[in-house]
This record gives sequence, structure tokens and C-alpha cells, in this order.
Amino acid sequence: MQRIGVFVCWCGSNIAGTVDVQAVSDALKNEPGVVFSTNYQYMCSQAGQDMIIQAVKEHNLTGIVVCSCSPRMHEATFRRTAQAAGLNPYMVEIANIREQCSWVHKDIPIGTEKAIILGKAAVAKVNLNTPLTPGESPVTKRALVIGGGIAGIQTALDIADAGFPVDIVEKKPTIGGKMAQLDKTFPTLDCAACILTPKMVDVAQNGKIRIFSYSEVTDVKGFVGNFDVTIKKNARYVKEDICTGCGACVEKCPMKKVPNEFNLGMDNRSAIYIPFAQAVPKVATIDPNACNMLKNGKCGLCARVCAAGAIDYTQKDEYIEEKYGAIVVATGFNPISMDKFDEFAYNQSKDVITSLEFERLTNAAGPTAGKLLRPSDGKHPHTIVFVQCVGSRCDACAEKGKEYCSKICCMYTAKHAMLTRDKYPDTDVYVFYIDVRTPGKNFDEFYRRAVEEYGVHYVKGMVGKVVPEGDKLKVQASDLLSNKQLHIDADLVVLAAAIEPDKSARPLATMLTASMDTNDFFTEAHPKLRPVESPTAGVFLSGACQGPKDIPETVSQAGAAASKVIGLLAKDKLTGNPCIAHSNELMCNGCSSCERVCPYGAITYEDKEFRMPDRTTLVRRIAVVNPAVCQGCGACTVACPSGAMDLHGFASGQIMAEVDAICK
Amino acid sequence: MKVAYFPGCTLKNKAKQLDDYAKKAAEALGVTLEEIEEWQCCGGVFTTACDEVATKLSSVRDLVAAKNKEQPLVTVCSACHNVIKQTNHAMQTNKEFADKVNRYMGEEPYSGETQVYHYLELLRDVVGFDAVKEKVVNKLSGKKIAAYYGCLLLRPNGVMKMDDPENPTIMEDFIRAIGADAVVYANRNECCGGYIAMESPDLAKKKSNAVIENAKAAGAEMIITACPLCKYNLIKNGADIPVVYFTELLAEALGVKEDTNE
Amino acid sequence: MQMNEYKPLIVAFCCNWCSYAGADLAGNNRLNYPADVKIIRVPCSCRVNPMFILRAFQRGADGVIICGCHPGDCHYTSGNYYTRRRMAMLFSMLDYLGIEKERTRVEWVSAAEGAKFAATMNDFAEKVAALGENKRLEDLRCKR
Amino acid sequence: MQKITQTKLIDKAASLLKDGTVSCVLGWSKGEFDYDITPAVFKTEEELKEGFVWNDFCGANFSKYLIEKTRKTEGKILVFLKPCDTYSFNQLLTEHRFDREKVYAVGIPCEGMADVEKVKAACGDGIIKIDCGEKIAVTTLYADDAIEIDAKDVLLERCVNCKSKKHVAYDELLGEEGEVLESARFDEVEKLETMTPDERFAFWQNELSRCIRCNACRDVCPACTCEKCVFNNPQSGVENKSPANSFEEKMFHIIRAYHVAGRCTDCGECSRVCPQNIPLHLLNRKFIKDMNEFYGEYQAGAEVGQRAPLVNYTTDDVEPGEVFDRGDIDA
Amino acid sequence: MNNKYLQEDLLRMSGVNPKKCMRCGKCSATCPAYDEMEYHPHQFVSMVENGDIEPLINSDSLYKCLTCFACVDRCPRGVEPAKLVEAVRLAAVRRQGANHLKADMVPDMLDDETPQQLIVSAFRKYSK
Repeated sequence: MQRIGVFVCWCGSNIAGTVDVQAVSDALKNEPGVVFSTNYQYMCSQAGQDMIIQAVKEHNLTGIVVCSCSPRMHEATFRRTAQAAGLNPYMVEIANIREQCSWVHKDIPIGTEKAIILGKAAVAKVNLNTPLTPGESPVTKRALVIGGGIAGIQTALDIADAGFPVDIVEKKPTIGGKMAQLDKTFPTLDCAACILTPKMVDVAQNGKIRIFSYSEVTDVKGFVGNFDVTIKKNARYVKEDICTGCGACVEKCPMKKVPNEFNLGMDNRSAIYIPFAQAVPKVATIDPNACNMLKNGKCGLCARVCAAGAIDYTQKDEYIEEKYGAIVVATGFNPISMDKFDEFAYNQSKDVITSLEFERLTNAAGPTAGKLLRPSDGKHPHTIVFVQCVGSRCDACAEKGKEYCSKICCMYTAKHAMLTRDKYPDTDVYVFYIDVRTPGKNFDEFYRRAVEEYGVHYVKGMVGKVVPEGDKLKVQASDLLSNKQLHIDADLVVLAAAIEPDKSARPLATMLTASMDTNDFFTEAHPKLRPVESPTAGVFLSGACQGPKDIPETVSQAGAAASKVIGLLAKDKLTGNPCIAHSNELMCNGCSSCERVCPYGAITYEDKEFRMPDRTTLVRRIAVVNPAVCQGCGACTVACPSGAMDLHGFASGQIMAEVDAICK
Repeated sequence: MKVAYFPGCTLKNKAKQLDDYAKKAAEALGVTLEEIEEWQCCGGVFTTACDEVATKLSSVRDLVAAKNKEQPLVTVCSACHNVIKQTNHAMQTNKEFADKVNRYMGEEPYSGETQVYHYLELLRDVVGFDAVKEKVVNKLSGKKIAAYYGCLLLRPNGVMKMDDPENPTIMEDFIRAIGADAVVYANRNECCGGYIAMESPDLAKKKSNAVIENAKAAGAEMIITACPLCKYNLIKNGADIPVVYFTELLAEALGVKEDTNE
Repeated sequence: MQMNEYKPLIVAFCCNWCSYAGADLAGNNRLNYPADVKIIRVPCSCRVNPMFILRAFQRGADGVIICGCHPGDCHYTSGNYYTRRRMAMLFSMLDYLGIEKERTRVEWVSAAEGAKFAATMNDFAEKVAALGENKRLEDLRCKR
Repeated sequence: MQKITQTKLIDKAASLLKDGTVSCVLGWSKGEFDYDITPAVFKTEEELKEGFVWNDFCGANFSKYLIEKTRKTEGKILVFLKPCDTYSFNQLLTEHRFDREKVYAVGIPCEGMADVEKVKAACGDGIIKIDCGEKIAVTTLYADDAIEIDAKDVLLERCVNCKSKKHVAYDELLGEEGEVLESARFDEVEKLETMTPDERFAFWQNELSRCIRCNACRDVCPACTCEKCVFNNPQSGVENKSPANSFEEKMFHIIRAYHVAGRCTDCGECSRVCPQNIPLHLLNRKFIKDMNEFYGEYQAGAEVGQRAPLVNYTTDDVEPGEVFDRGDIDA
Repeated sequence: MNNKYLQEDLLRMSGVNPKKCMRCGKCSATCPAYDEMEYHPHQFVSMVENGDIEPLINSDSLYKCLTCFACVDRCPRGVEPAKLVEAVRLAAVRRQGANHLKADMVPDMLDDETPQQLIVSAFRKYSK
């Protein structure tokens, strides 16, 4: 029989305001097993915890029930308290009488009655608690970073800096991500390439970092400290270790009409290509959908011109299996498709472009060598209209666009408008805005400069329709402040498209069992206090995969994620969760039902010899749970027909005792 | 196959060709348009106010007639289509409204079971543009035709669900199916001012001109439409290229136009 | 006691990762729902054995609701998919035996859906209250 | 009348015993009455000739006995399997419940088995002798002459709705192989589904209240093979020996049906052995029908190693709240 | 008080929730009849929200809306301004003797080609 102590917390007036705490502690005193019951203003405070420790010693308690806030809040606190008092930490149960009682009910008698019942359920459960010891598992001292944009690069560099090996998996042929496509960065107007490419070189030269470019993660198994990851290295038909990146093949390749994705299709590349001059790794890649040699065996020119002999048309996709202790997701973002917003005529005119395309048009390494020219006819545009919030801040019932603010558009549009006016003072620049949001260091000052010093026309209102006619784009918009409908004959229209998480994020989240919000952004373990950790242990978040972010924010989050990874990898052993499944071998049928539902492959079978009452022996197949792999979901316990499989901490008997206590 | 057919008032008067050509062409494509008996005027315009019940009853009766025939209901006129489809949608989604309507109807309650097709949807989703292409005998090759959708066919998109309301393709696909060249221009889904043509002829003229000019700038030699109101408006307001019903071109392409000119 | 004063007893099994957190959020936002709802925390909705549900009815519960992460969002990848099949089968069987189908429910509530949690509990409690006492699946020895 | 004769089976068994292929034979033997045929183990030709029976009353499914017998027997066991028995045989192999190597399975055709209750209904009580020939000849205490019945008129429910004459497992087949049949076995379930909840409740209240908890349904069930049944286990929380009230009657049968859902081959033994004539198969068939409708056709035991619906899933399964309105599912 | 009643009536009739509006002005940007209107679609939304309804009822803008639903489809917030315009118009023409279109006005408006539906719909829209 347990000797249980009950501790009812007032939580100031949070609980005591709606629950008669004295009545609760009095009522629970009479429950079976309870030998001590009290209440106190703040159970989680030092004084409250001391009270528990003292009670354990005075009354020889074997179990503790704390009636307080949600176990998600302070279960860990009170387990530590129990440990300090010399008890097994798993002899503690929490009755949630705040979030699920005092805060949702207004009437004191009702709240008190419910609090007593919840307390009874916790007492009933503790009566059946047994001391649990968590298992330990080793930590593989290697990290995986998925995504090689600025977020992934910074995270990898910081982890490597602490002395741990890191692998970066990037699905494109080069690392660099979106930042490599940008021209200047706000609000300081540094050249993006000038600050990014040295970091890319650092990655390439860092002995602790391996880059798997043109690769993707196809399978993740295991758990924190012990992930088994399968990486698919797509065949690039070029031997990476031999290619010198000289570019002779690129020059000679006869197939030169492939839309260049790095320039967002605004110019062409060859079938064998290096995405841009500073690519890392600087290695050529053959596009199998464009290469004549790969498609029909005719050509082979690149192999002939390659002095290094790096071309290999027979290369196959390669699967690499590697162990990691921690995984950082840095899958980034993309602008959304403009298909559902064709009132802006994006699909009807080449001169309606997205802001990312505008970046390429002004980038010295872009399709126009940095000259701002119209995609349709290569003429200099004299009137440019920027449209903000295209697809951002939409109502869900409008069924297009995103509900959130994409956060970066106000600032990059100010940058584009300012730079255009700076370089081409003869250009009229209109920015149609709903609100200008500039909450960052030096952001509002930057926006004001665009208006006051550079003479950008900021118009409060939205564009309703863009009509291509002749070589003009007829823009119809509203100017809400002067209560007019404007008609502007523009040469170029730039849409600040909303951004969304990369499409690869959703399947990756499934592999990682990391949760996502409805917009497919990864959710953090706690929105304020654990912003770079996913709720899944060992999985960390870096950059825009967690939510829209600009570069400074991304870099600081990348560093934070790295420090969390370093903290994990610095440990030699991890303490596991002891609330895991276990099978009673006497009852187990060996039927394999549990194995089939286990999401972790934690259950195996062995033939075990049993001594029978009649002194014979019998060999029977039984299930065995691997405690390091089991995560404690309990799926097996229900699949098991005989009830041999049970779960520590949430045993069938315990749950039924709770049911009984509640229904009694 | 046989489908229920709702011609509407204008197709029996000012827009007889739209009706005649539609029937002949459908027949040639293996679809019989069976006019529902004693059909009633759709009401011309759908009132969005949810407390307007009586004005929508005539449309509901047409829908019920099709339901009783156990056939989908096909319309040609854009305005009729808009009104009937929106009424049907209201019957499906607004229970309170449907209850009120059914109290007038007095028969078995109706809750939007009838499938409503525009003639163009019939061509695309039931017959298939590929099948149309195969039946074409007079290819209208080389003709640069601009499709004019207007507003009623496409909007509100949440109800009409015919095509992408900002970049529709159904009429362009139709034009290509009969062998002509489709001219794509931005104003093809902008309103011609149809409903206010009596009330504010000047505004209607402005809107119609914007459509015609934009189509011509894109190289159109002819405009097709599914709406008598649009056709009236565009012609009245100085279209200097032909504006015809799409069914007329379809009949011509299928080689059944002559039969119709009695 | 009048019928309309009848207070049903409702047992809610909530998975630790989504629905229990959703219930906490409902509390954080002070969203009311009837005190008749008593929550039992389980690691995953797939921990809920049909036997627990029958046990609750036996002991006098008038309604049992199981809440888990949305399909596809299970913390354990697939637990709630098994829940979905298991409960579909069980509920269909209870219905087949003539037990009122409104007494059992599965609802997917994420950690962010405090409002949905409260609304679900209000609605469920109302439906169960309308049915009155559970008489078809009760154990008279366990009467309160 | 069975197409294959008793003599043929005895000869087969005797020769397999003789050449050492098997060390014993699992077969049917006569019980206290002619219709009361029970499973037995035969070790010699003599024993076979003495007691082995094969006629229209050999309904018993031997698959389950193999678990116990294979553990205790040296050498192979010969088992005769009717088509429906072979499904149970496979299902147990799927669950690793016995060692296939220790069994020599002989498939035998079956023309359907007789229901004693129906025979009694036709001939009255006091049966003292039954002869199974072309017709079933029943001699009773009260009639002067034997009464002849056509076997087809007194078939067990499960044989009326026979789902398969095809053997899905055997080492050797005697006689001709049959086909998987289209049966009307779900008609009764459908009829219940179309009743109102009140009618259904009344129906089951009437049926299940007759339960005397003799456990025959569980004990005969080839799927109920747990090392320790939850109803016998004080730790399980549902242990009980006899139903105290209608709740426990229902709970026992719901849990039993649920535990075998996806594993039940619809062999019908539960209903055959129920002394109270409760149509227990209607519970199992409800699960089978639901699983077929919601998750695709599934026949437990059709193949070894199949993954049953309840240990499987797809991402777009039907929601539990949607299972009630059957009309919608079909549409 | 009276205004409050009218406001509630308009919101109920139209099913529009003006509080969803984020003041982007896209409805007015997209409106083909903008220049003919005294009050523009976004003003209908904000004025009804503020209970400032009489000016709308008395405005000619009610009869300039083309019912083309461009504002409905393009509104990023799903506010549906055209439904609100229609509700205000109905509130106006439902008043005693306030029909905007009278039968004796029609003959002068017609020409040989006027389609029937134009007359029918004009009555539907402007008279009760």
C-alpha cells in the first residue's frame, strides 16, 4: 500500500479563486492510500517544494499527488522535488486543477467538486505507480543540417566551430539558397553575394563539414541522439571529386535552351551546368531531362572536352546511410505561385514579375547583367508599379493566398524602390501598400528615406487589375487617402508575392515526426521559450522553415539552433523516457500484432524456453520491446489481444483506476 | 444522351440564333437538349440578399423540373446560368433559405440536387473538346477570335466554379477545338456594363469600349460571347469587329449551320 | 430532478501532445466548457483501449470522447490512424447493438485549437445531456 | 451426404501412420450420441477403425487444437481440414501460433454440415440413432420408423451461407478442389443495420441476455488462442466468470468480437457450439462487413502473412463519426 | 437606435461581416464603375460598419454598381462588398414609393435590339 501525500496549490488566486483549496485537501485526505494532505499558496515555489520534501520525510511518503497547473507546466519540477526528497521521480502525479478546472469554470462549488474528482483520479493512479528508471542511450556526435541556404550554412558553421562534424544536405546542385539570388540586402544595402559567398567558401573548406549537394533525405529512423538517416545523392553524371569546375563542358554543351532556374527562367542555361560562378561545390551537373546523351545516347561532347575525365553518363542515384545525434531543419521558403492572382496578369505578360525576379534583373550576375530592362523587349522601364501583400494576409475563406504576413516584403520593396530611383532617377516608382510594416533595427528609417530622399510614390491602396495593352501595362488601383481610382500606364509591375515553406518540408516533417502548423511551417516546442526546437526531441529549426524571416533574424536563429545542437552533442549519454511499453512474456502469444502497429520498429521476437508446471519445457515465441527505441505511444497495447503488452506510466490498470475514480 | 435544357426568355426572342445553333450543334455531338416543359424565366439577375425568396422561386421550379426528369440542367445564356447556378447553390448551402423556398413549393423538398451545366461546361466536361475537334468538318483555321467571358460566367467563382476567374481557358479551348486561333487579352473577364445598359448607357459604353479596344490591341478579328446582354452591349457601343454567339461558330464548324437558317 | 437539469458525466481521453495541450490552451484563454467533462491524459489517442471506454460506461459515464492530434500530425507518426480505425469499428459495433451513437465521439484537436476543444466539449456535453442518462450500457451495481 | 467416404479418410490416415509421415492423427470420433461428434487423437490403424468418424455432423474445426498438439507431440500430426477450416489454419500461421513443419494437412471436400437443432426440429427429441447415407436417417424413441431427412434441409447456418469450397492450405488434397463462393452471409447483418437503434437494442438485449457464460464460444474459437484470456486475468480489469447483468453480457461479447476482429475467418464455430443458440456470428460478421466496406475486401486466413485491417491504416480512412450513415459510405 | 436596427438588417440580409475588412481598397481598385460612384465599394463597407448608412441610401451610387462581382472575387479577406451594396440598394427601394425604375420610364430606354433580360433584370434590381 502506498503512503500518499496530497499537495493542493492555490496558484495565488488562479486556482483558489474558483476552487476551495481547503475543501479539496480535506476531501482527498480520506482517499485510500492518502496519509497526508495540505494546501499552499505556490506549490512550485521554493517554499512549496520544501514543504513537499519535508512531508515526504515526516510521513514516510511513497507517492505524491500535486493538484496544481497542467503537468505540461510543472510535472518536471515536481519530479525533481520528489527526487530531492529521495523518492523515485515517477511516483508523482499531477491533477490539473488550473487549466482544466479553475480557469474554465466560474462557479466555486462546481470548480471545487471537479477539482476533488480530478484529485481522486490522480490518487487512484499513484496508488498503482511503480518506480521507473529511465534508460540511457549514447549520443552520436554528428549533426545533420537539411537545407543549405544561409540558415543551414550558419548553423553548420557554428556547430563545426564547436568541434562536431556536420553534414549539409542540399537538394540543389549548390548551397547558397535564396540569399545567393539576391542583389543587395536591407537595410544596409550590402551586396548579398559579398557577405554570403565567403561563408559558402568557409563551409567548403571546413574539415568538419561535408556537403551532400543535389541530394535529399529519404528516410529517418531512430530518436534523439541516435538518428539513422538515408540520404539519396541524385546522379549528377559528373564525378564530384574529379570535376575542377573549369566550365569547359558548360561552354561546349550544344543544348543551350534550358530555362535557367537560378535566374527564375528569365534566361537559359546549358544541359550541363554550374548554377552560378561562386557555386559550392563548384562542380558541373547534367540535367537528365535536357541532355541529349542521357535521353537518346546522341552527343557526348562534354565527356570529350572534359580534361579531367569527370563525366560519367552511367552514374546512378546513390543512397548513403549515416548516423546522427541531432537534425536541424533549414528547408527555407519559396514565393507562392501567382496562378490564382491573375488579375495582376502575371501569366499574361512577361513584364509582370515577382520581387525575386526583380532581384535577378538588378543583380550584376543576372540575365541582364544588372541593367534594369523589361523582360519582354529589353527596354528600360520608366514607370514601375510595386504591389505589396500579393497573397499575404488573405482570409482563409478566400481560398487563395496565405493568412499570415510574409514579413519581408515591405522592406525589400522599399529597397527595390530606393535602388531603382537611385540608379535610374528618370523612373517613376509607385508602391501600393496596405500597411508598411517596419519593425526592425533601422527599418523604418530606411523606408522613410525611400519616400523622403528618393521620392518613391507610396500610395495607400491596392491594385485591382493589370491589363496589358500594346507595350503598356494598364494598372487600375485605388488611392484610399485621396479617394480616387488611379490609372497608371506602367512599363513594369512587380508583385511582392507571399512566401511559403518549401514543398519538401511536409514529407520531411512526416519522416521526422515533427509537427507543422496549417501553413506547413514547422512548429516550435514553445513559441516563446523554445523557439528553435521542434517538439520532437533532437530536431531543431533554423530559418524560414519555422516562419517568415529576414536575413538577420535567420542568422540569429541559425546560431541559436546550433547552440542547442552543440548542447546536445556535448553530452555523452541521454536519459530516455521510462514510460515505454513492456510485454509480459507469460501472457504473450507471439502473434506479431504489436510489431505491425509499432511506428518505430521497437518490437522484435525471440523464442523463449519456459519451464512448465509438469517439468517439461516449452519453447514459445514472445515479443521483446527495445527500450531505447520505444517512444511510448501505446499503439501496441491496444493491438495486443491478450493484454500482455502494457505501458509504464500509463498502464491499463492505472488508466482504468482513473476512469473508476472519475465515474465513482 | 439527353439533358434538360433551359433556354430563357431572350433566347426565344432576340437571341434566337443562340438557341437554334445550340440545339443543332448539340445534336450533332450526340446530346439532345430537351427543353423543360413550361419553364419559367430565371429572373434575369440573382439577388444576393438572403431574405429575397419569392424572386428566386422561378429558378427553383426550373431546377426541380430537371430533377424530376432525372437529368442535368443545361443553360446557354450566361445570365440565366448565373442566376440558376447561384440559386441552386443557395438551396444547397443555406438551409434557412431552402426551408422557406420549400414551403412555397409544396412538393417534395428540393435541396440543390440538380447538376447545372453551362453549355460550355457540357462541351468540356461531358462531350470533351477532343470529341468536338473530331466532329469538326469546317475548320475555322486562321481566324483570330477573342473570347469574351464577361462577369456572369465566372463570378462569383466560389459558386460558379467554372474556370479560373482571372485567367479562364474554357472558351479559348473551345476556339482551338473548332480550329481557330484564340486571342488572349486581359479584359476578357471584365464587365461590359450589361445590367446598367438601360440605366447608364454612357457607363456601359465606356466599359464595352475598354473590352473591344483591349481585344483588338491583342489582334482579335472577331469576338465570341455566350451572353445576349454582352452581345447587345458590345455591338451597340461600336464594336467594329463582328460579335457573335459561340454556338453560331460551333454550328458552322460542325457543318450544321445551314440547316438552321430556314 | 427535471430532465433539463440533468448533468451528464463525460470522460475525455486526450493525447498528451495535441489535445491535452489544446485543453490547456482552452484554459489559458479562459474558454468555458461544462465541468461534467473530466479529462484523462494518455500519451497518444492510440493508447485508448476499447475496454477503457466500456469501463467508463460501466461505471456510469454518459459519454466518452477521444481527442487526438489531427491525422498526419501524430507525435508518434501513425498512432491516431490506428485510433481512427479502432474507434470506427468500435463505434459502429456499439451502434449495431443499439447504443446511442451520440455517446461516443472522436475529435482531432491540435495544441493550437483551444477554442475548438472548448467548442467540441460544449457541443458533446449538450448532445449527451439531451440523451439523458446512459441506460443501455450501464452496470447497475456501479450506480452512483 | 459427404462426397468423400469415411473409409477413404481412414485408409489415408492409416497409410500415413504406417509410412511414418505422421505420428498421430487429429480426427473426429463418435461421442455419447451419434450427432455428438468430438475431436480425438488416433495413433494406430486400429484406433482409427474403432472410432474415426466422417459424416454430416463433423463440423468441428481442428485448427485450434494444433497449437496445443504441436507443442506436445513428437513428429508430425495429420489433420483433416474442410475448406473453411483451412482459413483458420492460415490465420493461426500468420500469428505464429504453431509450427507448420509439425503438421501434415490433408484437405477434404465438404458438402456442408448438419445442424442438430434443425434435425431435432424436424424429427423431434429423443434421438437414439442417426445414419448418414444418401439421406440422414433419424431414429427416435417416439417414432416407429427412422425418419429420413435431406441433408440440404438441415444445414448449419454457416454452411447455408458457405463462403468458400476452396482450400487455401494443405499438403495433400483428397477429392476435387472447389471455388470461393458468392454468399449471402451479410444479409442478416444488413437487416439489422436497417432497423432503428431501439429495435437493434431490443434484438440484442433479447439474444445476449440468454448468455450463460459457458465460454463455449471462446473455447471453440480458432482465433481465441490467447495464452491467458483477458476474462480470466484479474489484472486485465475486465475479468469476470459469469455475467451479473446485461452490461457484462454485452461487454463480454463486444470485447470478444473486437479481439478477433480482422482475425476472425467467419468459420461460424461460435454460433454452432452456443448452447443458447445466440447468433454470435452476427457480431463477427458485422466487423467483417465494416472492414470490407471501409478498408477494402479482406478475408482473414486467405493467405499467410496478411496484414489485418486493424493493424493497418491509410491516411484517408473513414472518420469514426462517419460510420453510422451507411447510405453515404456506399455512395 | 434606428440606425443600429438598419445596420443589423443590412448585415443579416447580405451575410457580410465588414469587420473582416483590412482596408486595402482592392474592391475600389477593381471596381469598373468607380468613377461614376459617389461612394465606392470600400466606403460602403466602412460606412455600414460605422452605421453611417443614410448617405448611402440616398446616393446614386446604388444604381451604378454593375453587379459584376469583381470586388467579391478579388477581395483578399472575403468581405464581398457587392453584397453589401445590393443590401443597401434593397433597403432603399423597399421603402414606400421609392422604386428607382418605374414602368412608364421604360419605353424611352428601349431600342430594337434590347434583350428581354435587360428589362427583367432592371426591374428586379431597381423596383420592389
